[in-house]
Formats: sequence, structure tokens, C-alpha cells
Amino acid sequence: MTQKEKEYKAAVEAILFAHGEPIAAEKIAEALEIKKDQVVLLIEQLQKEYEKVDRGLCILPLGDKWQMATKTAVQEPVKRVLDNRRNTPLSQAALEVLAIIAYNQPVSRSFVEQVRGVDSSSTIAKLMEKGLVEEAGRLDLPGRPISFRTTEVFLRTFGLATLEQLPPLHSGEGVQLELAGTPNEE
Amino acid sequence: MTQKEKEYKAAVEAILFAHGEPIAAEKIAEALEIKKDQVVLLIEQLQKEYEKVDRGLCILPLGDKWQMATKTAVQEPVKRVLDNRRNTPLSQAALEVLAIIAYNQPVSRSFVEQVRGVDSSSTIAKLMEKGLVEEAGRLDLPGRPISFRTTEVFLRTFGLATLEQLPPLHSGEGVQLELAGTPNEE
Amino acid sequence: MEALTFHLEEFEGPLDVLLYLVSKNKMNIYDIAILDLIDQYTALINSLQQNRMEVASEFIEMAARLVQMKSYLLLPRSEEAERMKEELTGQLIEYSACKEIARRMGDEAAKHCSFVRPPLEVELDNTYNHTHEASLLAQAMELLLGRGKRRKQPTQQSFEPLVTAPFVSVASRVVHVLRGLVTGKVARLRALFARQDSRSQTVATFLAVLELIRAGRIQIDEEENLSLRREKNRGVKA
Repeated sequence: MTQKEKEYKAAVEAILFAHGEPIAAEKIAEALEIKKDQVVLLIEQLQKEYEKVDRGLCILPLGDKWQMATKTAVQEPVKRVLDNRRNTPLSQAALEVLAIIAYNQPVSRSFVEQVRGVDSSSTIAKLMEKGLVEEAGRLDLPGRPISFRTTEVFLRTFGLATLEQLPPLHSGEGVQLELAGTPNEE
Repeated sequence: MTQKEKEYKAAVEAILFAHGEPIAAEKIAEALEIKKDQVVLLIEQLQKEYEKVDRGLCILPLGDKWQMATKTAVQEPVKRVLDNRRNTPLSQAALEVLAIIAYNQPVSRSFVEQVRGVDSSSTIAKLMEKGLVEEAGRLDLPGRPISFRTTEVFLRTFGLATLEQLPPLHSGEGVQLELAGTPNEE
Repeated sequence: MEALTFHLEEFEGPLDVLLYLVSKNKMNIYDIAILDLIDQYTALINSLQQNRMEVASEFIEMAARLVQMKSYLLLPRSEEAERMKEELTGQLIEYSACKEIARRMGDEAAKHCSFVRPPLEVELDNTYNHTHEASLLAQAMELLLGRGKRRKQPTQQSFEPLVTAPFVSVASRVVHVLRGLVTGKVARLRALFARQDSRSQTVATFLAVLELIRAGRIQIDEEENLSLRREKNRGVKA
């Protein structure tokens, strides 16, 4: 194999990896400015190398496209690792956002951000992914922002039967007063 | 290498691939029910194999985590295949804010603004969106401001394995003089 | 002044403009010809405004600060002028270091380009599976509202990341002032300042006091006595 061919092979591997979704050999050929047949040859070479027991990846043919994936032989540990992702405990930021939503629902993202003083969209997205928060329709406010509320998973997580069981805030009424005048109060 | 070791190695490769985001060796060790040291050894072995010219991937050390990525050498063809929108280079403002956060983390927004002499909230929001910066709890200061720190995406973007590899602040006298360069002469 | 070719948008704020002027005039950043710099900066902002250009408030704010500084500078031996000059110089040095680092980081970023992939999509349940005390929520909320157990005094350590900056930060002096008051070592304004303190420390301490008064955390009476304000007095109008 020439130096140039090795470089093409490396590029094919990298493209299959980074592209994620199935990709046609033509598309790879275009990017490398080589022939489609050469790409297919390189893919087949990669496939052969990946067959070794000490390799965990494979390249699947899907119709006339190709996709890099994990071998079935290693699916168990892979699943365990991905499953463990949900086990990362809530960060301080996540707790704050959750508290704001819990005590004020339904609330818009901008309300949350106003109380916290920082962009919170990624934190909200993570809470939704964890099933602790969900969308609750649009608010009757300028721009009709999407609102959020807590879920049953949220109740279960914090050992609550209903939202009424949320611990009272020390300052009681004071809290509502402070929050008054914020855009969420219709 | 025993058959068992080969299987572990394959699993480590598959896990790094499937997890996508940076992952700690402990997490992999847990899923495989082997020691962390063994995982690190396997990763190092993979790294060595990936070094060959005909391989397009690498395993980056990022803080105490690891991430599978494409090699810099193959960036051009990969860029051509991927939609290149998300790869716009960082703006001057973004770089300045990153520099301040990187060298002083965790820092509040107002600290950043004090150094730059200009409002930086939208730049910080953009950096958070790109995953280069994240919240790091609140500071024990009046007003309990949110603090920010850099992420593993930051390390990867700047080709660093750890924050210790950041270039030293004062690389010699006289630097300050040259750098007071003008934006329009660039 | 090349006012016509001058575009504020190309600058990252007033400090950036000042640095530009410093380098254009080949000044030594550690020993700036401050009056020249002030005149050039204010002339620049004026000319832009005369051309009905939109000038962001930050640039105007800096102009105001410089004009004030100039008025002090014209007084014979004004300590205030020295202080302001010192502070501005410190800011410029700090910001120029920041720019240099940002430039180097940009170069590094251009060299390193790797791509990663999103996590494999498997039919997986991402539902959160930990359980927590509900009181955690109330705590988080009350912390946010500035109540609850947050009155733990800040520790010196919590400021270390802030004070690694080359110049004395206001934040570090905030702690110093609060500490002094809590431990009873400081009762009067004067006790916060000493002749041997560096200028930047003196300035930072002073700003810290102003900041704390504004935030309503401390008060000062006609006798220069300093005291911490009780919780109740705060947040009433929040």
C-alpha cells in the first residue's frame, strides 16, 4: 500500500466515524477526489481489519450506504455504559432550574433565566432528557413562549405524592411577592 | 494477549465509539468489571495502534477522561463531508472570554467584564451553547454570582490534554508591547 | 486622526481602542503619556458622534471616566489622578495580556481540528433514577432568592481563583472588608487603608467598600464607623 493509499484509508475511516449516519461511497469519493471503486475497496479492507477479535467496531453495508457501528459481540458492555449515563446525579445548576420550575410552573425558559441570571437552555434540555421536566404548552404572553412543568418522574425522584407536598419555602408569602412583576405572572 | 484481554480491548474501543462524549476510565472499568488501570492500559494500546498512518482516529486524553475523535491529519476530507456550518472559527470576543475563564476559573461574568471592559453576557451564552464553557456553581460572594469554567470540549478544541498545558501567562517581557496590535492591520 | 477609516465595530470595547492608540503612538504601556492618550480617545469619540455614528455606551462611559481623570491630572499632585492612572494602566496591561493569550489560543485552535460523534442512539431509557430529599428543592429555591442558609461567611480560599489575577481584585477586598467587620478587627473606614498598601490595593479596597454599601451589606455613619447591616434591612424592596 502506498503512502497515499494509507492516507486515503485513514480518511475513509475518519469520515465513517464522524459522519455517524449511513453514507454513500460516492460521497466519500467526492470528498477525497478519488474513484468510488477505490473507496469501496478501502472500506472492504477496513472491514477485514475490524474482523479481528481485539477490535470492537464494524462497518455495516446498508443498501448502497455504509455505517460504522459497534460489533454485536460487545453490545452488552456498551449498553451498560450508555445506560449509566442517566446515573449522573443532578448538578447544582440542574437543581436550581428544577426548583424554579417546580415552585412556579408552568414557566417559560426566559423566566428561569431571569431568576438565575444565566442562559439555562442546555440545563432545561438535560432535565427533559432525564424525564424530570416536560413542555406544558405555550404561555399567553408576547411571543407565546413554550412553558415547562415538572413530571411524575420528578415527583417520584423527590418522594412526593403531589406538587402540594413540595416543602414550603421559609419565607412563605415573601417568595411570591418577590417573584411578582416577573413576566410569568399574567 | 489472551483471548479475554482481546475481548476487553474490543469492548473498550466500542465503548469509546458509542459513548461519543468524553468518558472516565472508571466508567468503562465499571461496565467491564475490570480494574481502572487495566482500562487505561488498553486505551494506551489502542492509542498506539491508532498512530499508524493508515488509521484515521485517535483517542484524546481530556482532563481525566478520554474521547475518540478523528485525527487532525484527516481534517480536510472530514470537513468536506460534514456540514461545515458548526465549524466557524471562534470570534475575537469569544477567544478573549475563553482566555479569561480558562486562566481564572471558576469566575463570574462580572470578573470577565471587568477585564474586558465590555458587556460579555451574550458571548458567554454563545460559548455555553457551543459547549466550550459551563456553569460551575455559585461563588461565595455578595449576590452569589454564578461562576463559569471551561469544559472538555474546550480542551479538545485547543488541543490540550489538561488545563496545566495552557501556555504560561508571561512568556517573557515585551510581549505586551507587541500584542497591543491593531485590529485593522491584521 | 483617521476618523474616516475608523470603525468602532472592529474593536472589542474601549480598552481595545485605548490599546490601539497606545501602540499607534508607540507608547510604553507601563509608562503611558496619559494626557495624550485621553485627548486622542475623547477626540475620537467626539468625532464619531459628530458624524452621527452610533457609539455604544461603553465607549462613552470610558470617555467620561477619562475626562474626569484629566481634570484630576491637571491639578498639582493629585493623588486621585495617580490612582486613576494606575488603575487604568493596570486594566490595559491586564487586557493586553488577555488579548495576547486569546490570539495564541486562536492559533492553537486553528492547528487542532478533530471531529467527534454524538453518542450512539440506542433504545434507551434516560429517565432519572436517583431519589432525593424534597428539601433539596426548597434549599435551592431559597438560595436563589437570597435567603436560607446562605449567610456562611466567604472564606479566603473561595477567592483564590479570583485573586490570581495580577492586580488586586475588588472581589478579594470585598472579602477582606467583610472579614475585618465580622472578626471585629475593623470598625472604622480608616482601618481598611494603610500607607504601605499598594495603590491598586487601595483602589480595590475603596471600590469594595462602595460595592458593599451599594449592595446594602454594610453601612457607614458620619463618624466613619463601619458596620454590617442586619439581614432584615435587606431585600425589603427586592
